[in-house]
Amino acid sequence: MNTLPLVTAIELYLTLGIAVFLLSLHGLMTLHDPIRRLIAVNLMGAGTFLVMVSLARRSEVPDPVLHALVVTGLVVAISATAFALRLIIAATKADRRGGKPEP
Amino acid sequence: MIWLASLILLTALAGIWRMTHAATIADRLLGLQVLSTTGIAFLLLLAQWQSNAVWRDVALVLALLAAVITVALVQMLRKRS
Amino acid sequence: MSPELLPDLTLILLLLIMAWGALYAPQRSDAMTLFIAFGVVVALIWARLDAPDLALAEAAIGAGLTGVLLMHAARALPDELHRRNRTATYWGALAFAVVATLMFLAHLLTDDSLLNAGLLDGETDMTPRLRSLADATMGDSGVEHPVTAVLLNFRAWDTLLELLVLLFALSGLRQLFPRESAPDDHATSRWPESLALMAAWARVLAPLLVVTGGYLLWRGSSAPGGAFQAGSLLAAAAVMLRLTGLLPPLRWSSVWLRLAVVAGALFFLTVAAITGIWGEGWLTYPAAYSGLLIISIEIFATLSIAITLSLLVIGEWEDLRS
Amino acid sequence: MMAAGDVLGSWAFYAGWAFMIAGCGFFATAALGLLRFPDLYSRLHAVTKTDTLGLGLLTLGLALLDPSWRSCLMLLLIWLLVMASGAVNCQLLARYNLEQEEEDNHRVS
Repeated sequence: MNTLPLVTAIELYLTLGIAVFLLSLHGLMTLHDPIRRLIAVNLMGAGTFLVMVSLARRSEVPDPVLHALVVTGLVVAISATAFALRLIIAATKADRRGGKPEP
Repeated sequence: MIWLASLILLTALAGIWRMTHAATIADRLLGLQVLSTTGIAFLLLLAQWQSNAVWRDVALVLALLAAVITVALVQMLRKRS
Repeated sequence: MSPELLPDLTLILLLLIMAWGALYAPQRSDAMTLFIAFGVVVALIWARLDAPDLALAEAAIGAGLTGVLLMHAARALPDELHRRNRTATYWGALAFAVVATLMFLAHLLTDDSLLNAGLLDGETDMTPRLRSLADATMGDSGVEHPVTAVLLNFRAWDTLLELLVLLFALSGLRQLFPRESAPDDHATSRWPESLALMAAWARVLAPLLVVTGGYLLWRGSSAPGGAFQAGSLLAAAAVMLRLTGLLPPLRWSSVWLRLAVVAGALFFLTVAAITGIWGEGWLTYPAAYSGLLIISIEIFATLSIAITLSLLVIGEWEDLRS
Repeated sequence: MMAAGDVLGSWAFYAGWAFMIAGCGFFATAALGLLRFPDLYSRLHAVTKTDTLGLGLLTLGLALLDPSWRSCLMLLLIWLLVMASGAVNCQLLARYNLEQEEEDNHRVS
């Protein structure tokens, strides 16, 4: 009673991860607003993490190596997001000050 | 237990509907709050169901962060002038 | 289909709606709120997938700090730079995701080679072997919880690089601020006067966050939790206090702040150097001190992670350049 | 669960389940209120009921099912936290909305 029905739920989450990845990949390619693009990149990361964690869940005791990798991935994701946001702000300010606005 | 958990998650769907069909920003934050409350309830049920106390810790962290984020977002969104 | 799958299916539906909304919601603030909600649902999914460390980290980072980060940046930007989302893109996205996922599923179900290679059976391919290796040597690592042991001992390099990534992001961030303060920078960095209720509530909440962070750090050696989760809770407390005006600007000019930012990486490198020169090799802890060393590294790492994260999230000119 | 004698054990078991089901009922009503109520303030009213009563009944039921002191303490802490945070958030959101409306009126007139 206490365990996940192993195969099916994990396959579901695996597919979900791939679907989220693809959806946000499409978003990344088609969206224009920089913040939305950044959100799309973050969602792609989340999709990847979903695939990794559902792969880790295949064995009865989840795989600590993959979990640790995903924790590292979270750190990298938030650092990159913070840096990218500042870049966006700096670029917008430069546009407003002198450079021509983007077409 | 599983039916209760599913019912609670279905409540979250209402929260989502409110978030996507919101008239004001406050409505959206309200939907977020409903979602986190249901998340906490789900985690507590999961802790009992799988008899694993760690989900209660996760629920506590979620409750703390839900409180923080409403304060932070309200403060950030207030009068932008 | 068994009823066991019902919560999973609901979670999946929720997550797909969130992802959709976070990408294509008509307004940007909608998209950001839905992205925060996405973090909450992902934390629940980690709970379903038996990954408590990730659930803790995601609840603190994904559902908390990332949202504040996005909102904070969006304040400094004009409302929306481009508005060119036509309905056609929605259908395109839907068709793309559905077709590609179905193709993957078909591949998974028809191609026996994946199943034969043990992709879905577990225990037959490489990663579980890594895991059993980790389990087998864990007795020597000085802590009891496998994820912490992996993070701090077997993959010590990785944790060190994690601290360094945070440091690099912070120093990159500093470069993006001008040396001299522009007059309009001050205007964006000042928060409105906080409501009395808000300040009082922040005063209650902050000690709770700190205590919970300490609790996660303390139990990190024997159960899920650890430096990163604890650090992000502390960062959340700092961010909240800063926003409600209860904490003064952090001031990069203060030596203590800079020391706190580099403390984790510095201590880790010192330990690495000492074990490299006088011990058995880089980051091979002597068995007798292993537990103690790991705990002290965790404490310093927590401090650094907390300060760096809060600077990353709400750092302004006066925090980072003055 | 049955440690304190069969009668007490089964009593706590049934009561716990009853409380939990009642709590989930409150969650459902909150969802209904969220969907059907016309304006923000009445929706806030509906949601705050979930935070206090719904989660309260749920935690009470869970505490009856698992009466070890540690889990009870944790449940109590979470419930108090969510209740306080729900009350404060309700106030904050209402005030924020009032502020925005005032500002909008100001801008229009």
